[in-house]
Amino acid sequence: MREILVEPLARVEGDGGITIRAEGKKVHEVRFDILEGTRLVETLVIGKTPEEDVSITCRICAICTLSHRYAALRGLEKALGIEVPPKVQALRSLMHLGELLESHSLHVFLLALPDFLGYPNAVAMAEKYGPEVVQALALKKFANHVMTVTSGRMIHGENPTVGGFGKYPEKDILLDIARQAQAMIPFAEKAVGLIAGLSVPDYFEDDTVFMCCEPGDDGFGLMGDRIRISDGKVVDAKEYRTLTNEKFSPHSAAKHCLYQGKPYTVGAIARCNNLGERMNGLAGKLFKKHWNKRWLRNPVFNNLAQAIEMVWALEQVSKTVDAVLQYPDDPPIVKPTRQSGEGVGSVEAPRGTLYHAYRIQDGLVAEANLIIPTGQSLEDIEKYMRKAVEILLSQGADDSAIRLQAEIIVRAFDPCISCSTHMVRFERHDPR
Amino acid sequence: MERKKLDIGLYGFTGCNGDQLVIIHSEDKLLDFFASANIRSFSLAKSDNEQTPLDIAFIEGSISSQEQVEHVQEIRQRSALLVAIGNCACYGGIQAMELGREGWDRRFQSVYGENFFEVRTPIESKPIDAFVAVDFRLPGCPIDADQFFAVYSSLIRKTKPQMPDYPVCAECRWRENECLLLKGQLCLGPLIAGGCKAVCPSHNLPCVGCFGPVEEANVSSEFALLKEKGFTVEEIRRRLRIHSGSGVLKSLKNLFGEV
Amino acid sequence: MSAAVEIQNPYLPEPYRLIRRYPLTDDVHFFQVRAVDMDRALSLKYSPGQFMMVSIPGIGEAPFSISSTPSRPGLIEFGIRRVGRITDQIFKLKENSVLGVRGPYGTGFPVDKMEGKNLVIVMGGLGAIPLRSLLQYALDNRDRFAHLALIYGARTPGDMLFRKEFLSLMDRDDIQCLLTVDKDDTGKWPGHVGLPTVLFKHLTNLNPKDTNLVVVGPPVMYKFIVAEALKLNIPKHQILMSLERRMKCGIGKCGHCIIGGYIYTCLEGPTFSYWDVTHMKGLI
Amino acid sequence: MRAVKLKKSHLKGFLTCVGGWGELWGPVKRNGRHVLESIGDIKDIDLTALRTTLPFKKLLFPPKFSMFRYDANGFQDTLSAIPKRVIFGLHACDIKALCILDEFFAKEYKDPYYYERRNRTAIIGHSCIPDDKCFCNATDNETVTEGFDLFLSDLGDFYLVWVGSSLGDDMVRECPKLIDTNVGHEDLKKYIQFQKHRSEQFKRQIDLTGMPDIVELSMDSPVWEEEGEKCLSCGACTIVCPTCPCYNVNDENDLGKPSGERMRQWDSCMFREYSLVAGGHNFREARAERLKLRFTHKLQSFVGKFGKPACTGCGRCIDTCPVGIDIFTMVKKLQGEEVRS
Repeated sequence: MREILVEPLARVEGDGGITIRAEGKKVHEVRFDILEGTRLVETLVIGKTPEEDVSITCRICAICTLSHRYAALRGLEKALGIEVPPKVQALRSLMHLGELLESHSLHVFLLALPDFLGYPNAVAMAEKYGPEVVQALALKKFANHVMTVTSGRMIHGENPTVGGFGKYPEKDILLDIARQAQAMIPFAEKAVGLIAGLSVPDYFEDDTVFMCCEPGDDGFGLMGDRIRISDGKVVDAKEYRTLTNEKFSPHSAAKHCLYQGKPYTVGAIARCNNLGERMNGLAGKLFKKHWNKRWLRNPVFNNLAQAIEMVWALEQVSKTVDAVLQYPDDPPIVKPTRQSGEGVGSVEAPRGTLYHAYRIQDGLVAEANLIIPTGQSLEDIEKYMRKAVEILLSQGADDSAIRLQAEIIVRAFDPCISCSTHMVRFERHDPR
Repeated sequence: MERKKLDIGLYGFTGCNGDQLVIIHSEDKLLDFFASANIRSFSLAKSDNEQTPLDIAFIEGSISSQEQVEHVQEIRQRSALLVAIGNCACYGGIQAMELGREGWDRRFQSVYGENFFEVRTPIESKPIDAFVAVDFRLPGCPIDADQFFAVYSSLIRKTKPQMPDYPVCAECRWRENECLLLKGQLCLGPLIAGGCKAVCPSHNLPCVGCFGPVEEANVSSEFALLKEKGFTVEEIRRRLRIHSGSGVLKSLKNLFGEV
Repeated sequence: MSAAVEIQNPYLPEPYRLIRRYPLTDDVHFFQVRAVDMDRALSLKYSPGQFMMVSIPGIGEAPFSISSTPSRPGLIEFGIRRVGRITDQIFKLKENSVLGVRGPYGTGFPVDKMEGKNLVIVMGGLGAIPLRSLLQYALDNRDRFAHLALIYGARTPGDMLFRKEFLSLMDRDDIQCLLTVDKDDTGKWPGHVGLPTVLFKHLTNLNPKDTNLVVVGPPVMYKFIVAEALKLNIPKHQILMSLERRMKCGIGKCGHCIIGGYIYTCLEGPTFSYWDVTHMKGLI
Repeated sequence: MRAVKLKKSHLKGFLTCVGGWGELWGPVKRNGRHVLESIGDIKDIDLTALRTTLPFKKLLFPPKFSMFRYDANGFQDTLSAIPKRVIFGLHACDIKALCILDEFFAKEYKDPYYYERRNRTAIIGHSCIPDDKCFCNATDNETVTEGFDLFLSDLGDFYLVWVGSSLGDDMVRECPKLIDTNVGHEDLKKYIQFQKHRSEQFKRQIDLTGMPDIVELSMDSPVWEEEGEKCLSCGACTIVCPTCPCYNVNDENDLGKPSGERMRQWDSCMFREYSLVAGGHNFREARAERLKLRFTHKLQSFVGKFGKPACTGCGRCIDTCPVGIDIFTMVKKLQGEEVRS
């Protein structure tokens, strides 16, 4: 038995690994293990106030803390009959853009790119691509700044709260953010070109289904109450259970999801495949230039999708700042109109659709169900990996080649940033 | 005076990895940080990690599986100093919240049913010091970057770092905020260690307690005050327990009895 | 552009060189330092009972009583017990290294007023550090004092600071040297065994009005020694002591050493009379 | 003392003019609170501001600042030019506090950090009408005659401007078109009427007569214990107090280098660590002991030393303490009155 173990896969929101078991050219098992300790967050929020829930659930993840916060707020506000004013909506969009930029810049530049360029990490890459690395770090720093300004701190900021914001950012700071975003667009455009120039392996391509929020208004966006599926259906997010069908998998602390019994993919590539046509401006041009039908069958294009989304987000920042500033400051926080109710919040986290579903009873959380993006892509991650391993084995590839390809596939899904830096630890067992 | 660089390692257990991310997000300090010591292991930031003896191990996250217990014990064995960073490592974090309703087993079942894991043996989440000796704690959810680098600089000089001895309220006054307790809000500021720069009250939001208790919290006075403002003991306890993993409650019990 | 700074900065430590160091006991070491600037070293004036602020860059600063006597100028000596972050670092210093020192600060013992009178010096534990300064001063100016007596109580012979130095005084006839330990495991201890209070009976008959008694030791000691001194009818303002407080500046600004509402120990102390103590709350 | 007049409509022009001397600071409303801020646009100044959350002391010794740098070669003074500032809008109580601090930081060893800033700061006071928390009438701080460069009293459509220093005189002379030097009997009558009206507005009645003795004789009073049990040790009272100068010192190292800065940061006698000495003994372990220190300092010892209490009656502690331990209630309680805080 040949066994390729990738453990620790450092982390996928913590602790993960890859297990490949094969005998000769026959693949026994290809697993993406989620080894993260269980936190039982859904049970922790029971009996808590909506504000307390938000403060707890955002802490599921430090990278997509604001997506969790946003999804929770939307779910809870629906349940409580809260309509937030347009200024709050605009500022939430801004914080969400900040997070998308933070997460994508980290993944694309620091984690994915070094692999393709043949470097072990971004620091080593700096030798040849010094200015690019510096600018990538500047972009990430800017994104962190947007998160800090809108949410209160870089990670787990409490400022976005049920019904609005504790405090609106200063006008001058927002205008500066808009200015900085504009200044970063040329670099982001250059990055799209750089990534588009990388060769994407094609031997494991396969069909799948893509899902993302339908932002409505014919635009590209990161949030919506309906879910658009690549099979043409548009489903109300309230039906999320029929879309995701969570199931337990014994090697994973995160549950696996299947749509109509089949694996599906969420994230930047899903958004671009489903909605990319709607992008306008420079992002729209870049999308039209680089999109092709292989995107529908190859998850590695997710890197390029993320790069294009960064251009989109940077273009969006200044528009969103204008929208924030267009409205007066008051009222900062809208009160609930009812104390009991149900609501589902669905937003696009950087790595895909995130659902927070709540039932509130007498002002306290009575039931909660949270479905995270990585769980939804897990079946596809394993499907593509398995296919790749089967083909590579049949071609007689050695362990290191298999390891690299498995890494590229898992990393492309961006299951959660840091995992990609050093996912494979090799343990070779000689065939008996 | 040139000192020999120390060997350090950073590790993440159960949590959101926000504390390590705070370090990685400190772009301006990152190069100095990597130059300041031999960073033998930092899986979030680099790939060539080594399992060597360490002068200091920084540990994020709580312990929530049997495998993690063994791993943290192994790190302890090869580390001269072990520093818990972040609320999860120091106090257990949200996942170690005492709920007072039902046991962990039942909650585990309600999420995972009768299923069992092949790859891990989950246990109820606990802070690091439930399994190994912890030499120093840097609390926060997440940790404050400035505080981390100050503490880190002291530790690599082999001296005990200075930590704030005052509650969030002091930092809140320094920032010229209005006292939210006086506005009738359920703010935990007086009980919670400073270090966060009073970030939540500075946004008109009550302190949620994510830095854990200040050494000398006057719990009975805070309870009396909040009761006077119309909050029930149940509400106050619930709020206090959110970021107060079992570790916090242990210290508060010492001060006040049951909370 | 930048205007010249008009005021000299009293917070800035001066460079001092560590000349010698050796252990007095396991956790108390002797440190002899001298200002790097020789003019400064030789012109430095202080009186017994004063203290200096010692800085370790990157760690901090703390007050230490001067243990040497101004009658032997040039060198400053400290006895330092290893108790915390700053002293940990001081203990790592090697001879010839440079450290930051500023001062002297505080009000020392009123030696001018004490001259011509009997002097009884009572030390316990670390109290020997500041009182060695006074003792050496009195010995160097022996003719200016009438009867001179030393009482020192330590836990064991090994705990006695400056043991050899003090034992050698037992042979002298110009000082009554009464050394005692709580417990002697060595069996070779030439001095007394028992509490220092019992040694008072050995004191030469002194006219209390012409006697100053100076006591420095652990907090518990004051009560008992003062009681003995009062039994001897020594006036309260002639019973003197030196007190320990937290200090961050040494110059009456940071507030940590404040007692009784507005007494800055660093300025008006650390030496006080028992009369001060009786009417100032919280002194001991 | 010389007095001149300034029409209210000329205030903006006048402040623009004195702004040429240094950076203008004044009270503005932020988030429902008055705070002293650097003024970009003069119309942001809120003339109705009574007490700013933090007093002016934040400008003369900031909550945290670097004292000097150190590196492998020793200690380097970094005391350098501090910007010139004009602080507008201090009230009589603030200016009294300033006088107390001036004296405190000058005594024995002159504090260069304070004086480098103080010497570059001009003070333009502004009259006020007391609210329900003010009691400067009891601390004898209703009016000031020193400690300012100019002091503006609001007399309806004009200000009576006391010129308190040679710098103040220069400032007035620099804007001759805005200043009316002709102060007549009618103007003074108006001023006296204003002062009388102001005196009648105090809602808190408190008598500090004999406080030093009362404090001295109350050392064993159960009041300290009672209040100590309530105290949250948050330090808010000392942070907002215009006469509290205590600080702590910490070295902050540059990351991975032998260099760094010695930082000075506000401290509070309400904090546990304040009286803790190396080795672990705490001279004020009990909160009651810390309260005793604070109130003895403000109401007794300071009087003995300087002939006046270290409390200016500004009302900030009343406005700030979440559990109602402030100078006012403590005085009342020590005087034996029942106070509901």
